[in-house]
Amino acid sequence: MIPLSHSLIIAALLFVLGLAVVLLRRELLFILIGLEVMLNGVALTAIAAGQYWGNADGQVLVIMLLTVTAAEVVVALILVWLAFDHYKAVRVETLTHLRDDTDRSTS
Amino acid sequence: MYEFIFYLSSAIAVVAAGAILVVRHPVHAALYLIVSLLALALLFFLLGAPLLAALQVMLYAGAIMVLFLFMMMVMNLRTERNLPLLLPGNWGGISLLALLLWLVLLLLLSRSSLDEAGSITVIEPKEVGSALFGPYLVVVEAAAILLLAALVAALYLSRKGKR
Amino acid sequence: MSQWLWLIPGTPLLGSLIILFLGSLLRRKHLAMVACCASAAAFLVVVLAWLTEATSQPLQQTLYTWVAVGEWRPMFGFTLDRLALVMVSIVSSVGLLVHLYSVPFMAEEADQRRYYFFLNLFLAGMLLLVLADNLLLLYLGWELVGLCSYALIGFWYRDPPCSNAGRKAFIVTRIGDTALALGIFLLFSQFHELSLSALLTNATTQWEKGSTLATLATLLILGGAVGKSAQLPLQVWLPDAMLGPSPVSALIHAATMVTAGVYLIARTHPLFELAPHTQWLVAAIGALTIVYGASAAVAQSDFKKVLAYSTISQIGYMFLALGCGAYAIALFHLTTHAFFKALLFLSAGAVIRASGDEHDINSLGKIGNHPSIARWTFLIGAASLAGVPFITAGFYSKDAILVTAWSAPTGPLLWIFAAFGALLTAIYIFRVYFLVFHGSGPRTSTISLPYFMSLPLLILALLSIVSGFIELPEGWPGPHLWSLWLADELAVATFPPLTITYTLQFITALLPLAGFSLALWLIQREQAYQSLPLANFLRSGWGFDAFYYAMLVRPYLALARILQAGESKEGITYIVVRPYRALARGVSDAVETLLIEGALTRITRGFLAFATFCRKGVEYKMLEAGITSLVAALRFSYTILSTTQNGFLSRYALVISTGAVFFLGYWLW
Amino acid sequence: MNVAQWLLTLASLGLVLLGLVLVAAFMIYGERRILALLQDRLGPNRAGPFGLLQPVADILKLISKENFVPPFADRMVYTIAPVIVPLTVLLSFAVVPVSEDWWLADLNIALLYVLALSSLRVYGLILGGWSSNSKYPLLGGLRSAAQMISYELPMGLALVGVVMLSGSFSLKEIVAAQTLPFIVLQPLGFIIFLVCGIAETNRLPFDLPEAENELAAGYNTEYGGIQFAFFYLGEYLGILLIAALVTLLFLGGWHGPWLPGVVWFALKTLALIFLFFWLRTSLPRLRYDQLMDFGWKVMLPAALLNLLMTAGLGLFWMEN
Repeated sequence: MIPLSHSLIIAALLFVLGLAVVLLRRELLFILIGLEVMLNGVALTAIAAGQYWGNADGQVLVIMLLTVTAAEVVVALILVWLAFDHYKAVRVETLTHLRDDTDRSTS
Repeated sequence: MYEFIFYLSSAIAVVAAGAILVVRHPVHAALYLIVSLLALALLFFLLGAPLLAALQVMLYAGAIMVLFLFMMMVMNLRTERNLPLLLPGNWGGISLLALLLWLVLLLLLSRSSLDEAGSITVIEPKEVGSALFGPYLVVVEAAAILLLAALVAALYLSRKGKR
Repeated sequence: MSQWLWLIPGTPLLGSLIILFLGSLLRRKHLAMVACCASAAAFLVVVLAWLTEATSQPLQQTLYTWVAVGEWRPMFGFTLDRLALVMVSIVSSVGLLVHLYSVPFMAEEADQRRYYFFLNLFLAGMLLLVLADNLLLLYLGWELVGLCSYALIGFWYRDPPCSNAGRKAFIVTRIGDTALALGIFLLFSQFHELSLSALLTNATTQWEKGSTLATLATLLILGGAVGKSAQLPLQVWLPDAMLGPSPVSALIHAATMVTAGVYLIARTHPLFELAPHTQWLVAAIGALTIVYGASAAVAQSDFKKVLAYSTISQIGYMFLALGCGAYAIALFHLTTHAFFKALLFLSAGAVIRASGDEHDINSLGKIGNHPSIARWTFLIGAASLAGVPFITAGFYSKDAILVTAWSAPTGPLLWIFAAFGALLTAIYIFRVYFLVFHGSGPRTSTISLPYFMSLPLLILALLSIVSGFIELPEGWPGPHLWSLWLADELAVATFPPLTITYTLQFITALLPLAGFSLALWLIQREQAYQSLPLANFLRSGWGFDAFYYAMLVRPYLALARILQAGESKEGITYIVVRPYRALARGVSDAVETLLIEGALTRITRGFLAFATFCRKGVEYKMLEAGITSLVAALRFSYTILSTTQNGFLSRYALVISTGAVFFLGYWLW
Repeated sequence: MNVAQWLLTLASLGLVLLGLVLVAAFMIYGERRILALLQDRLGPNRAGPFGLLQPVADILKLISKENFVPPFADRMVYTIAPVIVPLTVLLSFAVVPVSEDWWLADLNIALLYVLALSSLRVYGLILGGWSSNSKYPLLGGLRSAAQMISYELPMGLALVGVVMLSGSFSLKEIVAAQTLPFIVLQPLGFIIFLVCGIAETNRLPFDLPEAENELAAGYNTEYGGIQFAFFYLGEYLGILLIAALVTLLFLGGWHGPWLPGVVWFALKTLALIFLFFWLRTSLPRLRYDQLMDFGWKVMLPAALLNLLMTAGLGLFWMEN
């Protein structure tokens, strides 16, 4: 059978890879996908741990995770779409509109 | 056989997740994510969570990722310029990730109690259901409210022109 | 009976929900009908409670555990003891009458669904507040009524003053609500319990009299009560709240919500008895507010504002009674006041509506075309408010307060305030009555009120008279039903010796008559004294609004402006240079004027040169350098700090993850 | 398991696959003949007796055509997409029992498995549409995505009623529980499931993704040869699957008097397939907004109502 630590290592790898996508890629859609990968890592952790202890709590947690993901994805996708519509770009470098412009106030 | 399928599908899941890091087109990234999800669903099944395996495919791959693809098709994105990942600006992130991975592996490998291989107990959908509508009822309600809120937010945000 | 308690707040809530969700399917008429039926159902349940065992023992109902946090499980539970029964009866009866009155009154309005939704929701919230058996639930009701009050004051929100008035009410009462919330937190942190009965028992056994914690807790609760009940110094919102519809003013801003503070203090009175200083403060606030409200009411020209200031002043009486430990009497005055003040507001609403939304009392008199029922009911209400002896309810309740105030610490002083207030009360209310109903306008009595408007007026008029007879003054033969009935739950008031009591009662009985004649004398000279500076001062509510504007709003705006000027040189100029320049100019001018006429011209010249040097040199050289370096330092730190706010999503994610990894590492070690 | 058992399993799997493909091929022939019959014409009757060899001719034609990938297409995805559709459907058949004794796998979450795979099928259409990198296929793909999401939900909800009545996700146990066919107990659920099933297979009147007269051929405009055959195969296998599922879930599966179970199962399934063809000749296509409105505003509330009624009645029945 599979030791718990192996499942957890796989989950950790998924999480780190997802985080890598979030941190290293610059497109909003990629960042969202990276978030999904991270969530999957978390889900695997929960399932593995839940099965290890032999109760349904881990699965309940993952069901909640699915719900939250669904809600998050819907809203995030619309926001990405609106950003795309407005700025004609989905790269995060171009979406720094909220940044306070250093040069403006020094004049 | 069981171990072989487990490690094979976990390898697929991890490799597909890694592929997301390097592919150029968002649609390809989404496809790799779907592959990763399906492999993960198999892992869930093998770990004794058949309900979650089915839900993972149905909800995640079947609904959430379809939404992703749908939006990508609506936006009709062009292929992005593929920046090299090893930019100077990325060194902070890469070192942080390495540190994180090191810490986690350190944690996992230092606990010998986690290495015991117990037998897999299959937890039936029925048990999950009674846990959901028993002790976790409040969480279900909260999730319902969250979904409602997301619905309202989506409706509001997608009302173009009227805002 | 006790398993039906939830129906009391439940039926108005159900009504409001029906109006909210199914309102679009209903016609206007039916909206009003649903709202009226809901409030009538609540009233019926209260009547049933009177008929069954509720009068003999407290009823208790626990619906379910509201939230469960560890050991602490606040229940969604109701308690109906006598104190609550009194409040519930007032709220549901006046609520029902106001609902009925609203039917013709609001018939022409466009947005009836919103109106009836909030009116029903208010009723539910108020009943919840009164019935709550723990402070958390009470706070829920407290906030609910605040919300409804805000929404209904700003009912005509397209009119900027109305929506501003709503906002003002919301913000000002929020100050009090925050204090109350802090008080609840304090009590919880001490006893880990919010259930009222357990809390009060714990407090009386664990805290000693006059302890700091008790004083602090009661002060915070008092803060909440002061905000909600529009007492000094948080009274500024109530006069503005009169921009809402008249039935709303009658229900929320006269009869029920504003007395929630009184109810709160009466409910938690064991705490207040542990803190004599706070209790004295309650009385002092009450006494001051009596005079404040009454004096401001004398000079008002807006019909409803007179009544608003009058409400402030009358609630002052209740606070005075609470502060003197006469809780039952405070509640007695609350009851009579609910009836006659609601009556006054509803009559005033009828008059205002009949005259085409005219609020100015002078113009109202000139129009002179008023419904005759409204005139008589207003007169009855006015008599009751003024406390015309023997025949009105207001006399009995106010008299009891005045008498019991005498025996409190610093009693005579409080009594003087209260008596002066009583005199002013008679003056302002009869002044209004004469100006409006005996003005110079042509008198035709053709206007008749719809049945639904006249019936509540008549019922309230009846109640304004007879509700006083259940508790005759101390030392008189006759029933003392009220205080005896409430004696189990609320401490019995102390009265001064009989001789003094009789004297005081005599004076109290004379005051309204004196006020009546003074009012007659005054309205002859209305023009003359209304132009006095004193009258202006009083009319502006003792200038509280201007004071708060200058003390709070303007500094806040100025601060905002300075911050807006930001890190630029102009901003620094605004903060540093201008005051310095003014100071330097002042110093040099002073030096000049002091020395220029002296004989020591040379020294003068020296000083002058020095002064000029101060002005020119320091200002333009040293100060310039100082400011420049200050600006540079600010800009430098700004540049450094602003890199953390570069709007770059990945960077934010990196920082967050770094923090997470750091904590993970820390935890591993 | 020894080698012989492995071989046996593989052989039976191969047999089932071949059988399914043949059934699909003859469904195409059957549809053409029935359509012709209903439209008062002859239909294909040249190849073999009664034209029975027509499917063979069709298959040979499609295989022998050139497998052309347009230069502007996304090559990898374009090649994978057509395979997805028949693959997911074929995989679903693994848990479909034909009679009490004839079944491949009895999974205790069979119903969830079928639903999961059917929700994956849409990827074939979406990706085929997208990877063609051309206007009409993209629109077809978009439509199929929206349609799938809209109709999957009421479909799943309609099944919950069946699951509640039988207390199991296993198809065998569901059939075993039907002493009375569930169509009697769940008429609303039956209708919802059937309508959504038609929508899931993109048949008329719900064939918006491939609406010929608006979108050329929708998602498979660019496809030809064997890849087109895959899409086609997937569509007809889908019809077969839905018909089999309806039979199992609502019509009592292999239950029936006198005849052996397999025959009953086949008869019921064939009748449902005939219904599919019949609908195609009779109904006009919906407009796109009507389709979405119908899915969200009629089917979903109806499915929820069905769920609520089933739960309420079940509770009532259990307590008494």
